[in-house]
Amino acid sequence: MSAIAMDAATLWWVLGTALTFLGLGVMLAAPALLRKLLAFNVMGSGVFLVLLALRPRGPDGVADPIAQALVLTGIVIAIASTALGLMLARRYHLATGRDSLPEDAPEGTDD
Amino acid sequence: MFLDALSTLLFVLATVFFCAGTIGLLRLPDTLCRIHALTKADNLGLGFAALALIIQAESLAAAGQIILIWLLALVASATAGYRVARRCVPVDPPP
Amino acid sequence: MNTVYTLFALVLVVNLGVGLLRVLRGPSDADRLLAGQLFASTGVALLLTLSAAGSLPSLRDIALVFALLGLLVVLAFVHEGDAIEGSDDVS
Amino acid sequence: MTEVFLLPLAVLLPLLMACCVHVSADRFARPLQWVGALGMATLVLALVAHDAPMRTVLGGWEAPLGIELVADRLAKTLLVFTLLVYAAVLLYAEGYFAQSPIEARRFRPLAWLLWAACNAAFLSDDLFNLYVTLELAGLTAVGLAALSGHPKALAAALRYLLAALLAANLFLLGLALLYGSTGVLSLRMLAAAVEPGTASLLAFVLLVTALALKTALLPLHTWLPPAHGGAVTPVSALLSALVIKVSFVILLKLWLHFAPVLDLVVLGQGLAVMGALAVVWGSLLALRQQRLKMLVAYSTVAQVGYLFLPFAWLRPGTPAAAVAFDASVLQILGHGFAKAAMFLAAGVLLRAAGRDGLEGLQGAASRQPLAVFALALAGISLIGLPPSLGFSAKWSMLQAALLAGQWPWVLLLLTGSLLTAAYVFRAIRYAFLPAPDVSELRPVPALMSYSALLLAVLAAFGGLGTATLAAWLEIEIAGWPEALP
Amino acid sequence: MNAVDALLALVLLALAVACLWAKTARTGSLLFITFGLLLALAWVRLGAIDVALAEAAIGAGIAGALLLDAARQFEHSPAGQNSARAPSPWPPSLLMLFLAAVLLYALSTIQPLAGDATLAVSAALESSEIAHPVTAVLLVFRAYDTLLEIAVLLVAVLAAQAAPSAIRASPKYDPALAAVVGWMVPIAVLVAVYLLWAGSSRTGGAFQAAAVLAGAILLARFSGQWPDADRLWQHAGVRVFGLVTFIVVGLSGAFTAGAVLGYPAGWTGGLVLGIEAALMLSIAASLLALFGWKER
Repeated sequence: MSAIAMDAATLWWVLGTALTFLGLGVMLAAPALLRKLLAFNVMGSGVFLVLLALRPRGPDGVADPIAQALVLTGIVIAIASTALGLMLARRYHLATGRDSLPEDAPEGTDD
Repeated sequence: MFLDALSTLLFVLATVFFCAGTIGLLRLPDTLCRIHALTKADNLGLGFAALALIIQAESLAAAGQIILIWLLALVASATAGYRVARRCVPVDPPP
Repeated sequence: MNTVYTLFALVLVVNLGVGLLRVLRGPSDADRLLAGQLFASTGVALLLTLSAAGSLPSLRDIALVFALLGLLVVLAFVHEGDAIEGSDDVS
Repeated sequence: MTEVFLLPLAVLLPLLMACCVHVSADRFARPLQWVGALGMATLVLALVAHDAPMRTVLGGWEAPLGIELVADRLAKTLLVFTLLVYAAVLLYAEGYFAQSPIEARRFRPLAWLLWAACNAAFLSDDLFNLYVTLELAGLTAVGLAALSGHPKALAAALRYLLAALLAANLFLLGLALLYGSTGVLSLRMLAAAVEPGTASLLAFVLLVTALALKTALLPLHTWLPPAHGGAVTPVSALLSALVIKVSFVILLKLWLHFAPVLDLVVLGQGLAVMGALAVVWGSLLALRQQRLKMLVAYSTVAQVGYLFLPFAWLRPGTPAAAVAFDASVLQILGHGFAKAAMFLAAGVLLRAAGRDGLEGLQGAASRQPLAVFALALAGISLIGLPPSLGFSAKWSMLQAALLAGQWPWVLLLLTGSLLTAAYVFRAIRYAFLPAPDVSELRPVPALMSYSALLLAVLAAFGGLGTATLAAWLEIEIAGWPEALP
Repeated sequence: MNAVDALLALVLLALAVACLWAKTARTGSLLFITFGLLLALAWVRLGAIDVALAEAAIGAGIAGALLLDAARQFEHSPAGQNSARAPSPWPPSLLMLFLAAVLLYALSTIQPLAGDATLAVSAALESSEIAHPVTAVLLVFRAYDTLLEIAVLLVAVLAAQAAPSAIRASPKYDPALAAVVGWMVPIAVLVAVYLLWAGSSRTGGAFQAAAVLAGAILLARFSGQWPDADRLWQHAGVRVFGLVTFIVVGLSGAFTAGAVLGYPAGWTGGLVLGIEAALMLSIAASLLALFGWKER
């Protein structure tokens, strides 16, 4: 494994990219609400990894403090959004018994 | 030097138990056995690792914190095993 | 001592990788939860080791949080009580 | 001393108000709201009275370290716009929620939080802070859209939330690229530090995509009609007048900062083409609606299209740029006032009729003349007849297109106006049909009609102030450096 | 250590795939928690220890509990309307691959500058009176972001309430569990206070502390203990307390320090700690409110 001559930062932003687009793809394609929210979080983690891994580290190996603060803020916002999404999804599930939104109706039809 | 050697020995023991736990988790046939293997082996592994690190700890407070962490992990693991077993065994009965 | 730390950390990560098989294979969610527990205790050991290797005392705090919140996840997984239709009361 | 206070207060005061109305009992919350609204009015007037552009360094830490608030003339115009919309909507909400105190209690704190989010977005000069304000506005809007708790509203809110989450991640990815390569977040400094190249262009495309999704530009608009059309009426007004403008204004700000350094000609044309398609497609969909609020909501899809047309001409160093900039601002104001007025008037008519179908409007002209008048005035602005704000916006777009030598746009503007006229008249025609049954009529507080009328008058006659506004805004675009080599 | 990183990254990737294509909502949630745990380790390897702590506490702990709690409800959805089936991977995945390739290319062209902001942080750390750089950024240099972020959390709570929430019954009392939880909860509260206090000099802070505190209260809830103490957290005043404190202190900065959200010289440490303590209480209460539980 150590034969892979890869810059440590590069490894992480490559992983970040992979997670971002895995998450994005599933978020767009999956019908179930909970899976969409999971995908949002995976995508978010990927974006955070890119954000942090791109910044050069300080002399003592500590990551850029501003980038850390941004990611921290992002994590809190992500959990707030996820929790709201879960709450709405659960409420919707209670009301209709569905765990996904109905397929998009043909546009402009009055439902 | 002696302490380093002792730490190394403890790390080796920890390795053995961690690996045993993991292999048990992988190879044992049903959930209940796996709970058994995991809760025992894992905590011993963590215990030996903790002991090794306590020897190397830079201060008394650090050593105390490591002990606390180990105790918490122990309790969490035991409770987890107990709850999971209670909840899940009827669902997944041993053959 | 640093070589020992590195080797032990490697062993732990390999353990994670092997444990991953159980996570992926299941078959029941209880098994996945157990494997998650393994990940948590391995993670604690890894954090403690890295903390000693890099003289980073803060990593012990993370290990502490791992140990504390591991139980929370287990309880969230197993606890009883079902959601019921609620009233519109706000505060 | 006051200057230190004014800009942060425009955000902090509504936040504080949200906390206060959340914890206080109903009988205190209502008077408290009016005290807060008066405070906001004083504040915004004081801000506008300062002629010079204002910059406040929060915490005393200048960029790149800290965050700065900037009140240029664009921001001041938008603060006034927000204040006016809020004045009307809060008045309207008093009447609308009179019979439903639980909904009122949910509405109040969220409405104030949304006000804070709008002002924060208009004033911020920091890319990450803009992300936070965008989230603040987005989540508030989701909560407002779900207010009634009806399954359809919940589904619409979920759709809205998922679009917002997607946009948030795309925005952050763009931000990560820009911050990764420059190490600064202040827009002013980013524009100076960014180097043209794949990374910066991709970053900008990601930011634009995220903002276009939040502004509901075709084909990313599908979340909008159910959310706007399905919400309770005061919320529909806030969502369509303000929330989509927040993301659009952020896009406009980014454009003003980055157009001089990045080559955005193709992107601008692309956005304008999508806008043109949105104008046509949105109007056609609006024509097919059977329910008044859905008609108004689909009309927003079309009107958002107009917002994006000026990007075709917003190029540094061209004579069309200044006119195009005026057109964007006029379209923001025109659509904001007109659409809010339309929703408010629609709410009055629907409540009177007790149902949502267009046929429920029959006879409304004689029973609810004020509301129908407001609907018609707002329609005039959407169609773009003089002297409305909508007319001025479209006239400026026409001028910009001709200045840039791109005359085919003229055809689009004419087509758009004709289609808009078609769906507006279709709605109003029903109001003048004889009423089938008078007994169904329910009473509606007159306050509601008056607040709709207030906004409709602003939309329909605001065009008279175009020259003043253009002169006042001139300085914002005059500072643009010359075109790229 | 490169091998450790590479292996960790591979395990993370595998977990993400497994999580996103899991058969049931509950499996997906469990895998996501495991993913979060390992992501925390990845943050450690990246040198972002503050992020790691937050990821462990919030990303894996609280988010995990939230997801599992929701997943249980979806398990019980009536047959026929369940769309838990895994998405078909092919049509969008080609597009995703293309986009990923574009992003990777763009990333590879970036030559990160040392960054004005990063340098500015180390230069200004002395005068900020806060020893830990991340805390200094969060509560001194970019305090405004943090303030708005707290507002976002409040919005989530209010919005979740606006969609009238599901209420669940209190769990059954289990004596064995109660005994364990009975001494874990006080320890967790102590740990929360410790993390809060540690924030001024090293990793820690209001969010991580609040997540641990919320975790402690959730533990008590899961074991059915201390219903009275739990009720206190559901008061609306607790949820806005942190934000109001932050705003009031921030505005007073205009008089005492000449700038809104500034702190008078010599007072920064104390005021920041006070704000963080208030924030901790409010964030914990908000996180709990997002679980949407109430007693019957």
